[in-house]
Amino acid sequence: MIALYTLMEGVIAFFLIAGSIFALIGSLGLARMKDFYMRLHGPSKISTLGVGCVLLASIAYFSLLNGGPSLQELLITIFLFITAPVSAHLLSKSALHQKLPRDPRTRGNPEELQEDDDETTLEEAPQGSSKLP
Amino acid sequence: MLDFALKISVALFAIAIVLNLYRVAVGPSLPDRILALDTMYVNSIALIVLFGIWLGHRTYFEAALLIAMLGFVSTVAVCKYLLRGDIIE
Amino acid sequence: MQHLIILPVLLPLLTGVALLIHRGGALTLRRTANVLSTIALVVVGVLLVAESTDDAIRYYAVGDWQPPFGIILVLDRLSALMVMLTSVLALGSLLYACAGDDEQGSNFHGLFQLQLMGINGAFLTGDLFNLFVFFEVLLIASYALLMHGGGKARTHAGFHYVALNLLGSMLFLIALGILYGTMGTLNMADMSAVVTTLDTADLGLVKAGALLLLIVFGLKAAMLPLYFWLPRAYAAAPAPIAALFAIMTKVGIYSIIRVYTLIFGEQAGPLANLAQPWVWWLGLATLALGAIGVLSARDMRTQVAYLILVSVGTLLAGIGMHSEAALGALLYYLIHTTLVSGGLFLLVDAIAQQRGKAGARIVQSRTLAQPAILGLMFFAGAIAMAGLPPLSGAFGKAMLLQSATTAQQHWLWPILLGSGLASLIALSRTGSTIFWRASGEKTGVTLGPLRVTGTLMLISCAPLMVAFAGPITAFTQATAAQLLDRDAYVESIIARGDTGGDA
Amino acid sequence: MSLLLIVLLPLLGSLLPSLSSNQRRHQCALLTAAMPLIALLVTLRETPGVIAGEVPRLAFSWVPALGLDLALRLDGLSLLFVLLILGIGLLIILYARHYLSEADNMPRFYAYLMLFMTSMLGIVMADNLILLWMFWELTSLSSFLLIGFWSHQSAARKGARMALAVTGMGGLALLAGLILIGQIVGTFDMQTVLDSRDVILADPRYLPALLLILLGAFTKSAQFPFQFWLPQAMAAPTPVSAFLHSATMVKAGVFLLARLHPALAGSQEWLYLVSLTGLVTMLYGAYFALIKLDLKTILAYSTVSHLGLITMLFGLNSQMAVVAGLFHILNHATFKAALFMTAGIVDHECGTRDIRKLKGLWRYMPMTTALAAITAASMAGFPLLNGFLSKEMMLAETLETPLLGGLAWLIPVLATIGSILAAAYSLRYVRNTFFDGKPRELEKTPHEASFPMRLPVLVLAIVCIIIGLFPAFSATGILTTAADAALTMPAPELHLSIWHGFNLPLLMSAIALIGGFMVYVLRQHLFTFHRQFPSRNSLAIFEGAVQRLVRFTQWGIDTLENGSLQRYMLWVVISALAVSGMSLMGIETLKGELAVQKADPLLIVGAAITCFAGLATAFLHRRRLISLIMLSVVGLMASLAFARFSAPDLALTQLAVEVVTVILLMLALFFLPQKTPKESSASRIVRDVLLAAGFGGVVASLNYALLTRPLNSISDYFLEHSVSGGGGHNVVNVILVDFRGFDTLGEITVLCIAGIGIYKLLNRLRLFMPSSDSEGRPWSPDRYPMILASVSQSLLPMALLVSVFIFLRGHNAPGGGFIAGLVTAVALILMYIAHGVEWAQQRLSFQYQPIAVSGVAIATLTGVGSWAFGYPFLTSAFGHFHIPLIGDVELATAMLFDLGVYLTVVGATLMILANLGKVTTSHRPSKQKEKA
Amino acid sequence: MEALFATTTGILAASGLYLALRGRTFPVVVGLTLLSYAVNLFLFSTGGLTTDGAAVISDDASKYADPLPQALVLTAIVIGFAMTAFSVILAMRVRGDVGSDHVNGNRVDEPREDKS
Repeated sequence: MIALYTLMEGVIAFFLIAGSIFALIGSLGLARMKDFYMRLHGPSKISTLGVGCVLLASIAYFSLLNGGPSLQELLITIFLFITAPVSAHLLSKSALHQKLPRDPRTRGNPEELQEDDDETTLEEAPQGSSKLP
Repeated sequence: MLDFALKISVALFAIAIVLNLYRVAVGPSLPDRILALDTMYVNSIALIVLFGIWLGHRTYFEAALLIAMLGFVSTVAVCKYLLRGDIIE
Repeated sequence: MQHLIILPVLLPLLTGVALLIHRGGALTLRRTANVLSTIALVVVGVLLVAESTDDAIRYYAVGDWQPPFGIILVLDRLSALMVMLTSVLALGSLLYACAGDDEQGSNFHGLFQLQLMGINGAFLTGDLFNLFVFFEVLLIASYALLMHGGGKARTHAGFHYVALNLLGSMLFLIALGILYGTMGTLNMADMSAVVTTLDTADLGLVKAGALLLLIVFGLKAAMLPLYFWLPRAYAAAPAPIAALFAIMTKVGIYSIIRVYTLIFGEQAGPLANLAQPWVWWLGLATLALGAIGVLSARDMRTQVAYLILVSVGTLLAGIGMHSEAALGALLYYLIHTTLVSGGLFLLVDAIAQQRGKAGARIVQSRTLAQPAILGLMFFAGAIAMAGLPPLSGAFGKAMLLQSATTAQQHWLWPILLGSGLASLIALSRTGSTIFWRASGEKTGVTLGPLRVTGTLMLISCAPLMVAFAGPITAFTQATAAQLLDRDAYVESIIARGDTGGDA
Repeated sequence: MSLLLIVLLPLLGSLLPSLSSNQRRHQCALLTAAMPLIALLVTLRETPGVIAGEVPRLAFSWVPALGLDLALRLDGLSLLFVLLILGIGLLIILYARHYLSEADNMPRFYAYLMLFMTSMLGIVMADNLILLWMFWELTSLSSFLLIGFWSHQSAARKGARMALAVTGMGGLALLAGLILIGQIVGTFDMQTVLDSRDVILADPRYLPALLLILLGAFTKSAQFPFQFWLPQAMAAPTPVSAFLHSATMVKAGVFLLARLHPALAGSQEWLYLVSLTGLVTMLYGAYFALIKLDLKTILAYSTVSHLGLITMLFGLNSQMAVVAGLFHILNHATFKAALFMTAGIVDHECGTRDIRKLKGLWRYMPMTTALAAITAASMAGFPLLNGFLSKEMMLAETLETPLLGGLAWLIPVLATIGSILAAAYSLRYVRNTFFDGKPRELEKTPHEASFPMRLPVLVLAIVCIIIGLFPAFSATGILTTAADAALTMPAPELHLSIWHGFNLPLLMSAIALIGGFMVYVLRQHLFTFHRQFPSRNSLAIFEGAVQRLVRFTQWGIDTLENGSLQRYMLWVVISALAVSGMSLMGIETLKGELAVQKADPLLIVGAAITCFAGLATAFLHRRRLISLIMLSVVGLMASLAFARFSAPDLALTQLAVEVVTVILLMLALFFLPQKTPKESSASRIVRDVLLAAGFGGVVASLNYALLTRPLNSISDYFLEHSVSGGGGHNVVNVILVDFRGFDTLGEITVLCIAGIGIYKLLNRLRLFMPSSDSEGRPWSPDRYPMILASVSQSLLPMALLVSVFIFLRGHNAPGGGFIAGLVTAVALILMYIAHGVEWAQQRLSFQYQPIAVSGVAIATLTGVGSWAFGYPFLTSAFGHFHIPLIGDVELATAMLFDLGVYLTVVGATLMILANLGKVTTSHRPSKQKEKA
Repeated sequence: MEALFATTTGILAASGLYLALRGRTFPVVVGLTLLSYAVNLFLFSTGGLTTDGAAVISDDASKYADPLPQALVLTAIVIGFAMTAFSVILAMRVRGDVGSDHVNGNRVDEPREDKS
């Protein structure tokens, strides 16, 4: 019985560590990558995974070590896994709409970006000055 | 062991959030900032869950739940703003 | 009838809710409902005043949670008086509004009632945070009503009004935080008891909180460096609303009186009467500035707004004089100035409607359609506001002058009398310009019966208050005595409140 | 009782004329005349008693707090004046009936006149200082109406305003003085005041009181240097002038001197102030009366001069002088009223009052000429007329005054000069008008006035003669009684007679008459002498002064209230900083005795992030969207902080509110400029930064001080009674819906009103609809991204489930109606975002306002419901039920209340957001137009 | 920890106030919102900072966070939200009526520094 507990503890701990590492990597990618299209990958995939792990850990923890199961973690997980892709999708849409500059190493060449590939460069943020509507 | 793991992961998540903040701050583009903000929401969910495990009760999970929902909504809203300007049309 | 005390809050709330549930609906129905409810409110006010005259201080524990834990509504002479005053003023301006101003925008009647609910709640509550809540209720309602009918000037003045009051609310919360964090209670009577037992280390903090509260109330009451929102907002507001707003500054005055006689009254040791010196000087300054404003006004609405400023200054100075006689005198003056200035707002609007494109501006214009009645009312209102006999203003001022101590006389007399003279000169100019310099044929517009009733009702309070000056002053003097006897107040609330009742 | 009649009948008379119309003028006049007539009869009935020495009085208590009683008296002094006022008043009514033209509104005129008469009677009969003051100011007001009666004339309006301003000022000063007297004596009762002269004279407040009262009196009776308003008041119709400037208005000032003489006189201050002012005024008035060209102006200045004479007499501390003064009041009233009426007749018949045009009118109006001659002679102090008697008494008194000590001889000399001038201008008035050749360039050929118009003059002239011939018989009685009232001790033995034998006063009178003749003959030199002074029009000067004052105040107000919100906020902030900073300085140590808890790294990181985000919000504010994103970071962090410090409810609420706020702000931002132009000057920015820093510092130190101090608060009570009394384990929620449910009721009311107010704001709002984003990119074509649409639709049920869950758990676990409401609202808003307004409208086809309002209604009615069980408003009752998966649920009235909260939140939030959305959508089509 | 908390509140309040003193409607609204966040934190903290208190009444729980300030802050948050909403819509209204989003109604094309 004790063994089971220690085992479970180990599993939970593993999930926690793994999750947090995933999340860290995701955020690191967000911070370090060259252009938006690369940065998008990190958070949308890995961070979600990381949080997923943590949620698994908490499910395990509460259901085994601390009272019965409950529906919050489950709901959270479902929410996250449904919504993350959507927000990623929308973000990329808006990025393409804004014709954010892309680093040459970024693969794929969507038509939204083709005509004015060279105009905008990394330096200038797309928040220039403009007339008030 | 569990406490140790908790501490580690809390620290890591904290670092992650700091990194997100960096991205929110420097941009350069709006989608970048929004993306970072979204990630920040996600990470804070994790933080709250960890906090709950540490305290050993679920009181705060509603908070996490709401962050999950509302964070999504606000991300969507901002993207809609960038795309269409008018959020509700 | 044990629930009488809460009726001034519930009655308008329920009426307002009923009126708001459907946006459309027959106009006459809404009007009658609103008027009837307001009349009922007047009745309730009279009953409350009658009940308060036995000098017992009653309270109503909402949710049956005894003080200091639950929220209570307190009925003493002052709160009863203010509630009745509000209802009378409301009735007058409502009658005026029913002549057509209410159609300018949507939901007028419901909002009007909710406004009343906020004001009455602020007057009745015995709990400091609850006071904040009711302040917000009456503020948001006033925002909405100020915007009633729309228009550039209103929007513009409205934004200033809203922004400044938002800042004020923030300060209110900070002050509340400080006071709760040091005293650990929110019930005013309880605070008044706790403040005597304060640890000396906390005195500075409590003082900060108390003075911040003074800033907040001063903002509401339009005290000198904080009055800036008033002239434009009042001049821009629709006439009936402006008339109703005449009570809004008095809410600030009331709060100052309540808090600084009850919580920081004589018993407060090092914190005793800490606001009065400030209020005294700032009040005099406000008075002087108001007089200047009255002279400077280019149109009648602004002039009345500055007249309100004058009265605010007078009241504040009266508070600063800090004596029973002064308190009684200023309460009499408060009743007079609230009703008459309200009536003047209505009157000025009525006049402006008959002057063609000149409107409210003080310039030569066409002859009025009804010079006789309008002139009579203007003459009476002007005399009353300028503080000349034989109308109520003179009595109030004379009593204030009498109640000044020799040291105060040197400041109060010249400024108060000077402001009176300034108002006299300004108003005589206005009157002669509007009624005597008029030329050309009359505009078709005439005053409907409702408008006449509403205006006349408020203006005629000036002679009435003279006729019944005896009983009224007796009441206000008794009120002043009751206010300064804070022990009785605390006794009657806390002594019974030790055991928290369960539901 | 009869006293009250005397005052009230004329007041009634002021109402009567309005009953009759402007057409039936006879009836109008009769109606008006009736009341004063009755009053006069009543007075006459009282007269014998009063002369016999009794003083009828009556008193009702009116305002004890003010020391004001409705107290009247009719002593000799009052009697003299009452008779004058009513008698001359009646003559004036008769005269005005024929003087006023068809164009004038006669009822109005009579109404004003009667009002004035009432207030005058009130002054002379008042037995209470405050009451006297009230009637005093009332005369100013009613005279304002009378002087401005011909309101179409600019001169009338200005003259009226000037008179009101001057006399009003005097009145206010008088009030101050009377209050001082009242405080010295301890009561405002007239008799007590009159009896306590010694107390008053001994009191240090005597001098200020005296000065203030004299200011009142002098302004009223046009004493130098306040004489300037009186000639300008001549713009009034002549009957008004005849009444105001002979018997009443200006006499009020000297009446006050007489009335308070027992209480105030006898001091050096009184002696010098009063008598010298009077002397100066007498000479000044006489001089200008000789110079002026307009008949009424001449008379006006002569009035000023005679009032000066009377004032001087009251000033000389001698019994006889007072008697002389009273006598002259009587005489002056008679002849001056008559003279004014003759001037009126001339004006009426010739159409001008310019003495240069008028000549030799005796041919046309012999009767009037005779009357004018008699009365003018009386004014000049010609023997056998009443003016002579009082003037001689005056001269006699001046000989005995101790005034000016060694230079005492100056007084009689100056007095004589005054009389010389008086004789001169009287002569000039008569000769230049009625004799001395033929009239030139008159509009109309003059003719004798109608008899009823001459009748009043005739009466007065006869009175002049009678008093002049038989003074002892006609005047002694009333004068003695009046003097008794005006003197502390019984009046001296008084033998009025024409002939006292050859003595110095007689010589002086003779000199006066002869000298007057000489001066008149040589007047041209005087005119040439006078021409070298620039002519000043006091009216223009006064108006100019007022204009300048007004312009100055306008400048002041405009510079102070420059319409800049920043400045207004600045003042609020500065005052807040001042008071709180000042109080903080009073604290010796900021830190309280509580031990400081140590901060763990996570907290530090959190705090750092929050501060950074906050600062970023401020400093990136010119790029609004970014600043908004930063704001939401702050919001997120705040809610995490609430969670960290064990306040889950707050965390939830803060989070939900923050998201809704951000969405709302973005919706609004779409219609506002995307960027703030750079317009604040560097200095301004520095100033604001400093202010903000100071404010932050104060807040932080207050916060720290509070955090480190122990607190024993009432909230232990809530912890104890939450389960037992409130039936819930989540104390916060129990407080919200039960302990302090009243707050929550107010709070949802606020929310509801906000929704409705916003609906009002959005109605008929014209919006600036950008067709492209801030970079000028056209908006992306697909309005509702497909994936989003489908996913959000699938999310809706889950969200609603969550909200129900939170709602039900609320009372025992974090959650509750408010948060649940926000969650629902957000979920529905997501529908709006994903599918657009039309789609949502079809499926959510209900109005939001009713929902919000009914929420408030439910909450309120829940509270009212507890009345049925005899409990106060909002008393709760509850019972527990178990629902699987959700847990122990408490079904309570509090639950119903919470439902109300829930509905209000949903309704109000959607009302705000959805209405906003609708507005924008309705504007979409018109976009191109707005761009063009 | 107290010092940390207080500093944060102070900084937030300062930033909010700075924004509230700007010359355009939108920053003013944002600033007041930020200020209200700060004030809420302040008000909340007057009950003291409890790091691991129980949120709900239970027998095994030892210490609780002071519930009263929480309730007050909840009310304050809601009222603040209502006020923010109203003021921001009012800001739109100003833009619509006055034609500029300057708080004093100055036209946009003449960016003038109003003296104060």
